[in-house]
Amino acid sequence: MKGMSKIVKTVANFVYGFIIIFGFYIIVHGHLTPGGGFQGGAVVASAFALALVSYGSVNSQKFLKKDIFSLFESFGLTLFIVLAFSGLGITFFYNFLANSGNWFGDAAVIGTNPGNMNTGGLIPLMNIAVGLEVLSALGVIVLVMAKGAEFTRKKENS
Amino acid sequence: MKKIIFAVAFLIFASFLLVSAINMRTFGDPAISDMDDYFIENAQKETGANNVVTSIVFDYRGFDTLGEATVLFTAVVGIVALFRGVKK
Amino acid sequence: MIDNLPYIAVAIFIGLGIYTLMYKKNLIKIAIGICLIENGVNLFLITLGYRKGAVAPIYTMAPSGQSMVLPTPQALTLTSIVIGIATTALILSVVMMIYKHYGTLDTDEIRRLRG
Amino acid sequence: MFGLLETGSGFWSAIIWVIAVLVIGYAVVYIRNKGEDSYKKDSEQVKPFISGNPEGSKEASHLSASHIYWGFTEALKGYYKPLIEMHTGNINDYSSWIITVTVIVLIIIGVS
Amino acid sequence: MNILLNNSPILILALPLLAAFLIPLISRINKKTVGSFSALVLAISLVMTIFLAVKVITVGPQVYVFGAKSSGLTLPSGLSVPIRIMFQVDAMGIFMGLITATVSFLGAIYSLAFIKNQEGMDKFYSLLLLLTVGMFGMEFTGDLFNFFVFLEIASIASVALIAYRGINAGEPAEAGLKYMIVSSISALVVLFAIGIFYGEYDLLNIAALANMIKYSQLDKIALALLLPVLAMKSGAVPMHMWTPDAYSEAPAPITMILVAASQASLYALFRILFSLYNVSSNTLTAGWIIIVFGVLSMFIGVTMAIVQKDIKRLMAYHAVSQTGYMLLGVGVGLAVLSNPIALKEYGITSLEGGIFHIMNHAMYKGLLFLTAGALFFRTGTRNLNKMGGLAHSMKYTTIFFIIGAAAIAGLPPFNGFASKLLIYESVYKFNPLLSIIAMVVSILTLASFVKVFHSAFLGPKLPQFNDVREVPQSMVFSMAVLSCIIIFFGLFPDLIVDNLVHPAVMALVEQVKYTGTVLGGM
Repeated sequence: MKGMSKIVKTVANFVYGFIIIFGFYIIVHGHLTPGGGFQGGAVVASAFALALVSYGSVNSQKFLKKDIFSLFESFGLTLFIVLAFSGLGITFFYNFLANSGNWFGDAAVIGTNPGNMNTGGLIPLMNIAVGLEVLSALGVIVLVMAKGAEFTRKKENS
Repeated sequence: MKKIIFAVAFLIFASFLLVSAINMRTFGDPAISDMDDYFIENAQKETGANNVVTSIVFDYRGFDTLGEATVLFTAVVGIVALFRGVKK
Repeated sequence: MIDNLPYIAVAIFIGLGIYTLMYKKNLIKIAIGICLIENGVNLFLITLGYRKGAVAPIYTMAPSGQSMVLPTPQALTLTSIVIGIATTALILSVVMMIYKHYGTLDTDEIRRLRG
Repeated sequence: MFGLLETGSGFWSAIIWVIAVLVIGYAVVYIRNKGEDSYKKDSEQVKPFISGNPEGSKEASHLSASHIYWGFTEALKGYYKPLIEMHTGNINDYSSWIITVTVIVLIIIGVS
Repeated sequence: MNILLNNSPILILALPLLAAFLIPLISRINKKTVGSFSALVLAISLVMTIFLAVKVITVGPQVYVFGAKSSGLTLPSGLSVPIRIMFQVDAMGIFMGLITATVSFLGAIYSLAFIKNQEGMDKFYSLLLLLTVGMFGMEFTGDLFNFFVFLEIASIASVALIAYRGINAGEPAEAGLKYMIVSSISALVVLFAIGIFYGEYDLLNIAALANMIKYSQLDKIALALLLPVLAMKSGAVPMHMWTPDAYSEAPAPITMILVAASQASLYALFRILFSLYNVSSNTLTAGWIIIVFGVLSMFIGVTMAIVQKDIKRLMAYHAVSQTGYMLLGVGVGLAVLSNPIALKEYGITSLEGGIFHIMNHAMYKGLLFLTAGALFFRTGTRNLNKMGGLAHSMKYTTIFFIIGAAAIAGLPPFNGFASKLLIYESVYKFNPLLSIIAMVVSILTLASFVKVFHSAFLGPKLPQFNDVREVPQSMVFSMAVLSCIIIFFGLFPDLIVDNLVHPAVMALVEQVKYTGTVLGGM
């Protein structure tokens, strides 16, 4: 599809970064505040959708590459399942980092507390893995369907 | 003939939905909540995460989350395989 | 009656979705019907988990000493929402493929496989 | 015995069945060999006799799939016509059948 | 080695999953190795399934709790309900798991030649692995919501595989869309029923639910919602219309795996009826509903099959009619479940017949679909009117087709006869008319396969098929393995029935054993 007007492109340039930053904020604070990998990944993917709509599928191919996205998707999923495998000494999906004193290993204060970033064990890592997977998966879906929409438009015009 | 049967079936189903919705247990006070009370009390201690929903999603029911990510991956692979070779 | 308004909303969602599936002839509308049923089911799950006057089950800056809503339905709904996204995306892309080959979206004409 | 399947009323053993088939087949072949030997290969005897007409070519005599069991389907036309009309490849009908059967099962289980 | 054995229930499923995630990365390095890689992974998972089967049959049901401090810790201290997802593999689950592992491994081997050097081959194998994972999950899981998730994985993967050739032709996309719509409806209804259970008991574990269930009004509604949609997923008349479309348009190895996927839904139906609602529900009514589904499927399926011209469509209608046999056998067993004398007299036997028929059907129907795929691979058509005289040039395929057709028609000494005999004799004691209908359907099945054999293989060699050769080795290999399994099952049915089928039936009938593995107190 063709790009939209200059106003739209300017505003898109302006908010693009902010949306992505906000999405990653949601991803990394998934174990403290509402949100998590899926929600944050969806927010980031919405930024890609904005860029796609405002610049058009042909122009946006320059900076949104489908192969890169699918690579990230496989990487995120593999990281997720490897984290799940890593507890296999005890059981699959065993959260061996929680309350262990290592990374993300602090014990959370029971009851209402302002929240400590360094808690949760495997949960923040899994949040990041799932966030990567979701944002790249939704990006791939948007890109491929936008590319596939070309022939339907051709058929409509003819 | 067929259309009449389908219409009757649809009307019966819709009325059944409404009736059962009215006769459902009252909104807002779950009768039994053993499992969820366990989560609310012990999630912070066991997983160290403040967000109980996240600790359920990634720890207690983490396997569901793996399946869910797999569903998304499956859909993406299917869409890419469906649109393979489409020239833009 | 008025207490069960969310359940009635669920019933209306699912009924409308099934009506769309049974009587609408456009494939895009059928995809919308699937989404309607799915939203009804998600609303049903969330409704089951509500407790009167309770707060979200997150301890960060939570008002202390208040009861919390059941957290499991929220996790289940999150899962089913993502599954719904995947399903809808696949349905729409298959519909695009069908439009490419058949040149129509009418279910009365998309029936080369029958008998 | 090995290979013996109890079926509640009696038993079934494939081994015994195979042995029986072999024995009977041998008996049949034996009896057949005792028949008269005036039968000659590639002579006029083996030609099919189609009331004196010449035999058609093999390609022409091959029956294609849609003609097999023509009489069967013709005799059961009253049964097949509504059945094939039922299979409209229409997606709305697929969903409608599911809802209809669900309603029937709901009523049956509800009243029972 | 020990860690492998302890974690085998999850590794069977997690290794193909990991392989499916890695395949996009591998295909960047080398596209050619993808097929053999997935076949290798599926072979590993088949071997582990066999080990797990030996363990389950000898030791007893296996439980695997995800994320607990030990894999057997179903109940945390001081709590009466399980809170984590768990796999619960008993004799019935591992029986289905063996079918799934065998069929998917052979399908991958067959695909090596069938899907050779096509664009998007890596996607194909990735989806095949994911479909296998979904089926394994449906069969092993002990958690209702987890079952829903795996049901969605299996249906989405099978839709993508059915529509795999949709870029070239319209019909595969149409079949994929139809299957997608019906499976989405069924999955959503299943989720609604799960919500009903959750709202009533605040539980998601099947065993704990089976312990608590009291067949109230909401439980009746949930049963009435679950029963038809799962029967639809397994292709019961009058909700079978998706079956011919999907089976005929999918690639042949995928069709063979789709048969096993529909049987996974059938397994879920039996699990719901036997393990969740056992005698607490009104088993006579539920049993008669299943029997009616079965008889309709048998008769309408076979009569529709006789008039078909597309070979895979004909076989798909036969798949519907064979599903009817399983439903009939298990339905009779369910109807007499609350009546110990009748259960002991013929109920167990009819359950054995129905369950044994599942495995036999997976084997011979897979073989028949593979032969149909071989014909399509060489001739390029599925229309029986255009075929003829192929026995001259495709000898192995002809032999395999004869074996499969004899097995599906229930000719001794093949395996179809053994299970059908069990069904006939036990159902005759329940209701003679049903048994007579089953025999008539078997005769019609033979008739329609005689038609296929005559019009595809017999006759003079047609000029347009002069250059038709035998199919490559890998396709012949998978068909040969299936034929050997069929002949072995046919010659020694008692080994399978005594060692695999009878424990599976007992695992279904004895609800206490199922709940006891989770809640203790066996």
